[in-house]
Amino acid sequence: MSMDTVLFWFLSLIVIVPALAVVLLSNPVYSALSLVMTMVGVAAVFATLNAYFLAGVQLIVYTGAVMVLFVMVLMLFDLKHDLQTFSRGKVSGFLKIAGVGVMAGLLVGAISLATKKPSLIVEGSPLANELAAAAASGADNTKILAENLFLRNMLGFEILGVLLLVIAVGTVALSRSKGGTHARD
Amino acid sequence: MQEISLLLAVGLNHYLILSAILFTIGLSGVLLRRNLIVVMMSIELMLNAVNISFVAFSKYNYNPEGQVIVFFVMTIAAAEAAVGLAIIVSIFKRFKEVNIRFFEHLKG
Amino acid sequence: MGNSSLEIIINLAKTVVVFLMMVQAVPILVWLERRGSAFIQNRFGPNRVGPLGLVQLLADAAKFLNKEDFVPDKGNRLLFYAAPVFALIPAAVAYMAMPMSTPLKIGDSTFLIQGYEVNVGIVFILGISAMAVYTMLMAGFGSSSKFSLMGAMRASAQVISYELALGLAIVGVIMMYGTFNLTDMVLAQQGAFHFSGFGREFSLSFLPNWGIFYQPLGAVIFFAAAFAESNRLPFDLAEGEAELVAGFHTEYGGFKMLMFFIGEYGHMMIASGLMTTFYFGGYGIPGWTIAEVYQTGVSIFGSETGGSIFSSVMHFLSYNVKFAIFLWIFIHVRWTLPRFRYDQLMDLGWKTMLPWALFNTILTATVIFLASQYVI
Amino acid sequence: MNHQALIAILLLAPLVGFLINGFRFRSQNYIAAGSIATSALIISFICAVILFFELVGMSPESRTIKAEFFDWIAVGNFKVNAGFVVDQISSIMLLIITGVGTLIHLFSIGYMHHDKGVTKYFSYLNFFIFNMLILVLGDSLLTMFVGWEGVGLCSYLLIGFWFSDSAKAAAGMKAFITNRIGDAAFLLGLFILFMSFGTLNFHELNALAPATMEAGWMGAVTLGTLMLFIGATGKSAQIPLYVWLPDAMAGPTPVSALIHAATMVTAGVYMIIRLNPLFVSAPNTMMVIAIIGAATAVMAATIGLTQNDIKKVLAYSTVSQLGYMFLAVGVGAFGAGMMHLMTHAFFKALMFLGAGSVIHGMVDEQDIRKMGGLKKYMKITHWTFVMGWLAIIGFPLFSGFFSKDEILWNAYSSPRGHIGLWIAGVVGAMLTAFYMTRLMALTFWGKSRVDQSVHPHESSASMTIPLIILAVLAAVSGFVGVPHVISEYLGHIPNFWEHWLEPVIRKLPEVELQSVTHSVSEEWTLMGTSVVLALSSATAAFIMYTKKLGSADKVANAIKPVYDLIDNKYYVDEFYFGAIINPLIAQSKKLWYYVDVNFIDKMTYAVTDFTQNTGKLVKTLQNGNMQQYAMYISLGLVAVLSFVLMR
Repeated sequence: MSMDTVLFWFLSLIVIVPALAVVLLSNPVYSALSLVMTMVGVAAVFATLNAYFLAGVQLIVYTGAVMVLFVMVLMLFDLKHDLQTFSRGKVSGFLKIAGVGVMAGLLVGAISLATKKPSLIVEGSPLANELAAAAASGADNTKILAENLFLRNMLGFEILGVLLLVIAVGTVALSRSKGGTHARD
Repeated sequence: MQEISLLLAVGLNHYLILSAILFTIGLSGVLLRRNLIVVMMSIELMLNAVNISFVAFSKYNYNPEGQVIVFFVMTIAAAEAAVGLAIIVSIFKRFKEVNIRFFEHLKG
Repeated sequence: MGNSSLEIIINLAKTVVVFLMMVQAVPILVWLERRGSAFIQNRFGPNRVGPLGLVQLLADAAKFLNKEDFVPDKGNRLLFYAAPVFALIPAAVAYMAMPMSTPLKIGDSTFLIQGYEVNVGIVFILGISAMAVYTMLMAGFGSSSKFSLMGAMRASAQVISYELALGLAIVGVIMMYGTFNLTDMVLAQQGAFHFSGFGREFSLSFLPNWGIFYQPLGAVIFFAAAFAESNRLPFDLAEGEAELVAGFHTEYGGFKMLMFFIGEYGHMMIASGLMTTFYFGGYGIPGWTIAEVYQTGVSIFGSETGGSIFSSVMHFLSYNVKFAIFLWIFIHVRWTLPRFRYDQLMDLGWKTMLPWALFNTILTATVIFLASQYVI
Repeated sequence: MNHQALIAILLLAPLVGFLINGFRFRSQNYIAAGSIATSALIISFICAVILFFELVGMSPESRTIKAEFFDWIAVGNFKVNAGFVVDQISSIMLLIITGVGTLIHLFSIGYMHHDKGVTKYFSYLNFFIFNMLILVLGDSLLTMFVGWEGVGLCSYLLIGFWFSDSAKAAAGMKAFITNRIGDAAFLLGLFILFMSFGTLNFHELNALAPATMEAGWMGAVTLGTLMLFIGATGKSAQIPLYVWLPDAMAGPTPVSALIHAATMVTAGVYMIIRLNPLFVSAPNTMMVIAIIGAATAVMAATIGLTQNDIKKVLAYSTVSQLGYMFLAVGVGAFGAGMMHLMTHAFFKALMFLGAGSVIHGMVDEQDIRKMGGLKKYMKITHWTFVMGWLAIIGFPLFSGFFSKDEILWNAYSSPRGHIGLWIAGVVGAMLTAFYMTRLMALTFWGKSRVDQSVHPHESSASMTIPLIILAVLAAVSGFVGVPHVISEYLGHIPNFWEHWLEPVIRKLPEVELQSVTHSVSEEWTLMGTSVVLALSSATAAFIMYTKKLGSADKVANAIKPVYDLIDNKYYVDEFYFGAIINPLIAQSKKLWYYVDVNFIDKMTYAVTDFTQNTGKLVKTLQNGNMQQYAMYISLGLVAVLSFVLMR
């Protein structure tokens, strides 16, 4: 049993148990903190997949910013009265649970069917050899990622920048109170 | 032997199944929870699930595009969270609750 | 982790040692802070228990352990207990990635003088230390106290805001060295001040090749943002005694309080360590390159192992001297500067430091590009 | 400056003027609107003059300037460029359009200054010029068709310019609908020609024109050209589609001068001249054109005798003169037709503007029975009008004399001419002389019958200056094409006109085959006959309407049935209504009441009811519950996944 195998099983536990907690716990603050745990676990999974930079970014962006926002908002709301945890409706509830269950089964089935074929792993990326070399030597592939991001996906990157600007402005517009920052709403 | 090798030899499908499980958990959260914020968190869960499969494909296919996509997904997820939370705050200000049924008012 | 079981065991033990080192530095720092503040503000510090009050800390520890361990009635017990634990972990985990000296080579085995090496060290440390926010939020929410919650809100907003400036300030360093790896950065700062660009070689023999000379603006921004990140004066709005009693740890006492203390000092240490590594040559000794130190060691002890040990010890000392200087600056600033008002804090973060950090990034990128493309 | 840029400026200047005025159409500043529009035209005119002299500088065979701006349509083999060509024919048209257009714009500043929609008016005028230039310059039938439709649109807009008056709006619609009939035929002609020749480019079409004459009626060339000619009858107001032009006088008078006398209505003639090699190959078409031209010339002239509206008289006169032009091109005298087009543009624009000046001076009075003796109030208008009058009745040495004489001579002498055509032409000329003299006499001469409340006055300088310039042109422009027989007595003035147009006009093949030559004396005889007859007719009219005022009524009573027939314009409108329009409306109503209401409406209602009911049903699915939407999505995902897996 190699180190990677142990890590994988451990990490899948770290990822899945808090994920279940997110959905099942009725206190949203616990849900949020469980989700943080999941995010950290996902970051670790990224690291086991040689995506060290992405693991760091996952930590910074998700746990450091997105989830902090969630937790802050939750704590600000401070929901005193009990909120119904799950939605009602016998037919739709059954449909939802059944749908999710069937889908889970189908997904797993699809994956196990598909991975039996070797065609799921394809060669042919222009940077494949570099990446393979990096993976083989255990070296960092951040540089390859950067080359891909800034040379081949420049347009997407720029569009994302514009999107972020729009989002920033839109969020400020959405959440500001009427009459400026210091006015009471 | 089959079971043991399944346990020991971790490969692409292990990661994919992990991703699928995470995705399904997130989906069930979206479908079933009433708290808007938890619904949004479940969406984040689904996005993370997809990210795992992207990175796994990236590693096993030696294709860096997968990681680039994950980078994009993260950015969009952050943006989505910001806007979504802003909307939720507005709804909370109006109804003093974040039950998802208040979102029905947005259908117009 | 290592090739042989011995190496694995030693490496595991090493992480424990580094963690303990960090924890044990805290009492010293507390003593230093109290003595220092006493000198700076002309008042009595610890001076009764033991020589120079050195044993005061032990007395304090005994007091902390014996104090009543109470929980607020309306509070959330789980979060209330979890918060101090989480205060400790991110700081410790992040600090362990800091390179403190040259690797120790004994026979075929190599031991790094750091908890573990991470390839994307900067990103790792930033990501881990970002998790410290949860501590404050958990503590604030779990206490079920208005002061705590407000303190937590302020703290988290402040940390998120300054993380931007901090990150952007580091981007300049990353672009300059072209790596995320902290050890590589330290190695890049060896020797005398020299660089090549515009088709020429520039060098100044009397200056060390430190990052501060390339990134002065970035260094200033980073240092200021690091103060804010570690919630210390002049940015300690989260626990401003005059306004919020003690901020997020108002309801804490005893050993849990101590853990918050350790966490806070841990962040200070991370900031000092990063400052040293990015801008002041890391464990490098000015005017004495690693190879020279190693050769000296070899000539003194007559063996390669001896040289390696000599090099590690010397560099460890060098690192700790720089590290201590920055820690002292942290303490000194705390007892000399007044606290910001909250809106001033936000203005400084968003309207002053962020634009300057952006400017620094753009400037660095432009200069690096021009230097590689054009010949003067 | 290269030619491409020149042509671009020439075309774009009116368009820019149109856009500027069009965007500020609420403005009532007539000076600004007028000066913008007029200066746009002046720019175009300068470009046209430069282009003309560029052509003059070239050798006669290569007098062509081409400009291609972009590929307009490219479908399979069918390719049309936005190409424009300036050659001998279109350069003359350019000068007429931009020159006369400029003068009329200038006139309009004075004429329209009290109108509320003056800016809109000028923007329409500029847009008209732009379309007319495209029509003239286009190097293919399709490009021409764009301009053809564009001028139709502008004509409609300007006829119905005072659309609050329902009669005027109806006149606009009449013009538009009548033109549609012609345009449909024009399009058919386009299709036929494209089918048989595979191109619509003028140059290529002319080159492909068969050398042998096509007999019969169903040949591609004959049918195509015939269809094109029907299109031309619509645009150029020939029998049977002339009815719109007299009604078009509802528009402002300068519009009548520009569009319905000088430029647009001559588009049909221009088109035929452009394609003259093709038309020459279809003798039957030529015959139809000549006969219809002659018939129109006579018929319109007779109607002109009885009209009392000053503009209506001029309108019928225009129809009649256009008939002459078609007569000319019908007998193969393309040069003469072109020349008459030019001289007519000058003198008819002059007379319309003069009429406008009179109307303006009489405060919108158009009935000539309420005028008379205006000579002493409007000296400039009168004398310029006299120039136009002399030109149109063919008084020797005035412009109309040369062109009309050339047409009549060709109608007789051309291998495709006939003595009957000549007689019709002469009768038309007599009638023209009569009604024009009547118009002059009733308007300017004799005793004043002006209402006491009206004080006639001379118009402002911006109106009289164009009149003077046009009067000079109307008087002397005929000298560009002096016939040989006359030039011998005038110091051998060379016939510029013939030399200019010679390379682009296809000679009738019969000319080379037949050896019949016409003697000089024959020409003199015919010329003398027509002039003497016209002048005596004019004298008779002068006497009838100035000296013996009652005599006209007596004559009318004596031939009462004929007079009534003519006075009612041969009942053509009534015929069209009775035979075509009313039955059409009745049938349409039947279709409406039975087919539309019972079948089509029910079908559409069924469709809408179905949609509505389905919508109501499906609406319940969209209840705003986000989680239900998510459920639909996931169920869909399940369905797709299971399909993929079970397949």
